[in-house]
Amino acid sequence: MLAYIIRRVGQSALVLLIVGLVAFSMFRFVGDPIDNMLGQERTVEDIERLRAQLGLDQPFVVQYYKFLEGAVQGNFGVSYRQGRPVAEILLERAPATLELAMVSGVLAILFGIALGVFTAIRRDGVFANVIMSASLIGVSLPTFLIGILLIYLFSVELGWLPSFGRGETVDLGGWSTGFLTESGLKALILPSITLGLYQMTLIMRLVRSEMLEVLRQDYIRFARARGLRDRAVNFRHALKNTMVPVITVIGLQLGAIIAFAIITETVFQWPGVGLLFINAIQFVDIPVMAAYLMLISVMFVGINLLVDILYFFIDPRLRADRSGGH
Amino acid sequence: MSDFPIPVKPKSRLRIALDSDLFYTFRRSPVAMVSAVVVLVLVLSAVLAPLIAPTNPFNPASLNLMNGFTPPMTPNAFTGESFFMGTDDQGRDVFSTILYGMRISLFVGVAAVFFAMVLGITLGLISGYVGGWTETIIMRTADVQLTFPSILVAMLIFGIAKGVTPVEYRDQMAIWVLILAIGLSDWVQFARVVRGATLVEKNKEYVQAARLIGRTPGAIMLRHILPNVLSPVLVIATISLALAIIAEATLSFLGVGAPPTQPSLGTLIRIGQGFLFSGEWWILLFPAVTLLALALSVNLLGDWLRDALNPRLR
Amino acid sequence: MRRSLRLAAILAAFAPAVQAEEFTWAVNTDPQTMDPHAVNSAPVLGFLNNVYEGLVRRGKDMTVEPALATSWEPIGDGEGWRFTLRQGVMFHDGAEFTAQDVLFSYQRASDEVSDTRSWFSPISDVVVVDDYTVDFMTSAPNPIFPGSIANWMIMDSGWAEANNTALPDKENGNYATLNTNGTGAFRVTAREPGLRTVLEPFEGWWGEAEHNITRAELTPIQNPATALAALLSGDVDFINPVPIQDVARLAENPDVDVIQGIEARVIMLGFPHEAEALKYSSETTDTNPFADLRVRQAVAHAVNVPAILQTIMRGNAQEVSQLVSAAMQGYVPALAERPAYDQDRARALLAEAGYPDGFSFGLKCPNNRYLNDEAVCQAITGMLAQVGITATLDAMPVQNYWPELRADNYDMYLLGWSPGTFDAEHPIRFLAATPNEEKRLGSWNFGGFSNARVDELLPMIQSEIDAAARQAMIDETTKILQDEMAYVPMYVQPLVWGTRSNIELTQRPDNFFILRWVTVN
Amino acid sequence: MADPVLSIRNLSVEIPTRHGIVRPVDGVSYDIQAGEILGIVGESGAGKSMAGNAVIGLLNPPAHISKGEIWLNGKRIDHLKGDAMRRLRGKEIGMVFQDPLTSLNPLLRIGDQLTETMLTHLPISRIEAEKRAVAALEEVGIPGAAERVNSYPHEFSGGMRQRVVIALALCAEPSLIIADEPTTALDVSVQAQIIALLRLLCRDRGTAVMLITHDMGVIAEATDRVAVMYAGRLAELGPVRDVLTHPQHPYTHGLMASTPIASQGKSRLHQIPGAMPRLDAVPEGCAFNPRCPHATDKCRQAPVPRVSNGQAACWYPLIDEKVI
Repeated sequence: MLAYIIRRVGQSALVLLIVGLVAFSMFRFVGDPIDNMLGQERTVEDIERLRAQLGLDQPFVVQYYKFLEGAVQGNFGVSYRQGRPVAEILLERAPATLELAMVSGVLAILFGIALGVFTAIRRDGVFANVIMSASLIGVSLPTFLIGILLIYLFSVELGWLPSFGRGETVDLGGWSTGFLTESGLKALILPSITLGLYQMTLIMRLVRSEMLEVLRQDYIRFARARGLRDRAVNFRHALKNTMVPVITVIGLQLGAIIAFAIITETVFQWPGVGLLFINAIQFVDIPVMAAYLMLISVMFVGINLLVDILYFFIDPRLRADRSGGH
Repeated sequence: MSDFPIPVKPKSRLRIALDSDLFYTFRRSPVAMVSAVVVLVLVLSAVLAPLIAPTNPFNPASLNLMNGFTPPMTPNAFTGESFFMGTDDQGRDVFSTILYGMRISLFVGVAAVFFAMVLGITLGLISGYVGGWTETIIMRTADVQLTFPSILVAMLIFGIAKGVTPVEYRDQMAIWVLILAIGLSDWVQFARVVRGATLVEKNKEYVQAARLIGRTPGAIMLRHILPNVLSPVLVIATISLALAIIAEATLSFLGVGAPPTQPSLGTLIRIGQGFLFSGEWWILLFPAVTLLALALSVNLLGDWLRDALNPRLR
Repeated sequence: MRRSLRLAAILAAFAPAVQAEEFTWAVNTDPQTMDPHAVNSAPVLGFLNNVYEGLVRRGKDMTVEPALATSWEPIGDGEGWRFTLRQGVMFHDGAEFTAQDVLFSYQRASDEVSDTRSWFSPISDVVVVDDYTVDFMTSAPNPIFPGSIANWMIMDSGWAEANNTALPDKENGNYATLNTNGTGAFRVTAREPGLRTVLEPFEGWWGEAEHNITRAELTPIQNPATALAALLSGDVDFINPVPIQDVARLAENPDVDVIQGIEARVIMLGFPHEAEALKYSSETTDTNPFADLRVRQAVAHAVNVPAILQTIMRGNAQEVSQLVSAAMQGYVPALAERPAYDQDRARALLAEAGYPDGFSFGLKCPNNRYLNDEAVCQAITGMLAQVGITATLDAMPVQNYWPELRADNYDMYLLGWSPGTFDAEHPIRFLAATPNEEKRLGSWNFGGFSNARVDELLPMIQSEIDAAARQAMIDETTKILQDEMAYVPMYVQPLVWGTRSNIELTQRPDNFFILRWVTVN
Repeated sequence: MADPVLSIRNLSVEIPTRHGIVRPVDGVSYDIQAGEILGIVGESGAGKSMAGNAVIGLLNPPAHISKGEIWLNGKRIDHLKGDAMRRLRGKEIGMVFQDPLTSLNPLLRIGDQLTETMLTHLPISRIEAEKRAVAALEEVGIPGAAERVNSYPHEFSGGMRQRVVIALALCAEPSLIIADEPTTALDVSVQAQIIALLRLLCRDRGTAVMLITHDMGVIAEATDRVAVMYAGRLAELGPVRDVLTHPQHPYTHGLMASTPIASQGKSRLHQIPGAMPRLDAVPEGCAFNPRCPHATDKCRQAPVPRVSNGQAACWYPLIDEKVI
């Protein structure tokens, strides 16, 4: 298992390097940060001077190397836009995104699994079929539109929930949390629904189909033939087996939640890293973009690794080949 | 299970389904039938847009700005013209724009899914059949791909393509880049399913037999293995189509979608959401409802198809 | 509304406390730094105007009025300007304001690394006469100098040196990037970049407070629909800008007021005057039709500006015929007329120029810089197509836009210009003068428009003290630019703010939001 | 004779399909006595498993019992639903499936699978159940049972797993075991052991066994009586020796002749011409008539009589005809 993890970590590091390289090659096309850093009355000379100062006149491979050099030491450079160390900015913004992702993730997983199990067990029930069809509405509209419609309904028309931001936050040793204030919790509702809806639908449908697959397995029939109670059959036997493939996808979805937070955060002005990234694109804040992409990759890779390790606990067979299709 | 085993090549699941049960279950599922009708109507009206649409919104010369913001079925205050679904900020007939926009959305969606499908099937077949290093490389690439959220992949590709395409082609390029971006972020699941199925199929007797009589790997993959993986692929393709259409809309919200001179449904929604509070509801509502109807019907069809093509679940 | 209810409850509980008036406002761009000399951009300078002050400031009608200087007068025959400083002014940290701070701020703001140094290019020397008198010597007579430094903000020399921020550092940031110490009516009590900035009134301010704010909070909200929702739901008290299309609806809403004005920014079309050939034409690849005055005139006649204003701008903008709006100094009322919208005329001009069947070309446009910029370009594309010249529109985010223009990747482009000095000389210097790196002229004249007489007039305008003579020269320049159709100015961008109806405030045409003019009722 | 443990009377199972109603079990009757092993034999699709599933109440919808009665220990159970039926399963009726590799939940320790079954049905404590689990494993011949209770299914070989499955089926001491092809998925060498084990355990406890198989060898070795099914109907029912050596139904006869064990020494195996009809196209009269060398018009028209013990469902039973 240790060898396996080491190999995975090695692969992950490679993935990170590639992601970083690709990302860096992209930055040249996002635009030129210089115009955003200089005012209307700049001269061409100013532009060239600043460009040289930032090292933007060098080939991107060199820029990438310098970035890596710094990143290894935990130094992601200084934001062009804010003039502050990127690591500091990211740390400041991360709690907002992580809390949002966590709430949406938990909502998506809880409701996804519950509804998935329900629709699988009551496969032919009218209510289950209504849920199945209705759930598709959530994935048939773009997220940003759902967010805007939610704001329109619950903030503007009904005035129940705040239209943007995180509300009041409490600082817990560098981690600003919105969980401890009423306004913070209220502010979480709309964004987490917006963000979690898609993932919930996905998880629900996946759980349902995996569960149906499991329910027709011999060992489920055998469990029934032994007269086990439905609850035991469905949850102790079927759900546990269902979770094996589902966990991979959930792991990936958690990463996707953080990535999709870009859109939700833009719509709700949620002060997280996704919003930071979108702003960074707008202002071609290369150090921030690079660090964000690395952060996302690290998270993804970490989640994947975690999922792999989780397998060892869930599935005693320690199957060597889990990468096959579901 | 067969008590008296006779070594016959099993018919592909797809074939069997088409022969016997598919149409039957279709007829029995009102949801599937309604969805199919909706999809058919929408696709037809998109394809026939030049014949149906009252105006060609992609021809800037035909637009009259003074027609802008005309409410549905109400004569414009300046020009006196009236439009079935009103007009947008450029004076474009919303109905025509939706028809033409749906063309772009569908084209992008279908082409992206087709691209992802071809790529995914090819790589999946190869990695499943050949194995070894080839497999490792392909599946690790897939992992890397999965490591990266699809919208970021798409934004990345969009950025790069925008940079490397000669400026004069950028306008036409946008759509092809969208196809490439969505397709590339989507091939992995095809590859995984096909690889998994290939691993199972390649050890079956009929494939062994085909190999023994000297069929080339290519022929075996195409003639024997491929037909057996087609039904899950078809299901994934259908659902991917809906996802691709939505993905295109999302990308256009982030400013990397179809250009506003040739708007897709997603671009129309992005433009329309700016008018949500200003009272010009029709600019948002009609494209949004069209997108919802299209994506929902395709999704429902995919859903039904999955159940219908999976004989084990029936 | 909920806010005020809650407030009422608090007030009831803590009566008879001083009436607390909290004010929250949202803008689309967060000021990227708190350093008044690091970045010369409207969001930064506009915000810092509430915190820092200059020697002079602009009033509600943009007139130059005393601030940290109580008076100023020319020295000799245009050798410079003498400023008499206000006494008894304190910085937020309690330090006293003296001429040393002025000198220090001059050195800081005019340093090579400062983004504001171009303001001081006419200055040859700064002399501290006594603690409350400073002389600014100019290399040539400079009549508009006092007005041109209204946004030059004075920083405390002791504070800056103590905090190791004697010079701005745009790339790496320093203490002044996040912290402030001005003399203004408000001081920053919390700063979270990109999230919120909290201001509280400065008790020791020298002026008379017109506002009744006890605490103010600035939040950036990028998505226009979200900002609008925040205003409508009462989560914020003020937003800038209001999407132009929402003006009419908001005006009907009793809880919300819309404040409209004319911004200083003129939106115009630019041409590749110097290009050999078109870059994005499918057939006209060996010549540049826009080099022909008649083609440029045809464009001016083909664009239906009234229609753009009527629909896209919803009647909230004004036509303009010059590079500055009517509110600016040096505007020429006699030349107010725009080329009429006349498709036949445009076609005739094109035919005359040898393009009876038109031609195709590429139009570059930003899509996140000016109000509805992309929609305007789309409309222009249609209008031009109607007279036979078909544009391929390439709209892009502004971060890609300027590099494209600098690389001459356009056949026609959209540009907005807001004169920082509120004077007609400004666009002449940046947009009309022949580009000259050394003299720092024409640095935004992407198309390379060049006219010998304009180049000759510019230094004269810059140094002419006599207002009438100066205006005559501006008149002449304006006439040349119109005759030559150097640009096609179209309209002045509207300025639309939205507030809750219990807020009273004053809108300044430079789109600066001045907190000390706000009253919460 | 004592009352049978299981008594099936005229049982029919129907499945509505688009081609009309098919009847995979059609008017079948048989009894099983305590301690008796009844073999059910037939081709796939003959309805053997479906009958077993009907008894234990695990028919997959839309399949359902359309007619007939099932009596277990004197109680009628065919109409029982939901929880009432569930209580019988495992407690009164145990079941062994074909493939031991897939019958056990891969994620649960076998000890847990045993105890949960016992705790569901028997009024015993967890500790007692754990003790009994070890005993149950010992009983089915798992070496080192005390440790192996904590093992996962994948840690056992196929034969061992089938022993575990048998232990599971028997652990709540049911009076009837339905063994559905219990040896088909096993190596030949293991098959005999499993059959012997099943036989031994059931004899000891007096458990009735319904042994469903297509393997004549298993029938010959393990069963007391045998029921031959064809196209959902009972073709012949009788003591195993009689049926094997003196098949009365031409189908049984053909089946014997095509089985290597039953036709030992013969150089060529016999083949019955044609194939069993699809269930949606069962011919009128005797279902076997198109393939029967002796068929007459009567066979083609009149439904054949139902069989009881020692009879064949045939108008012209073969009397004393030796297997070819």
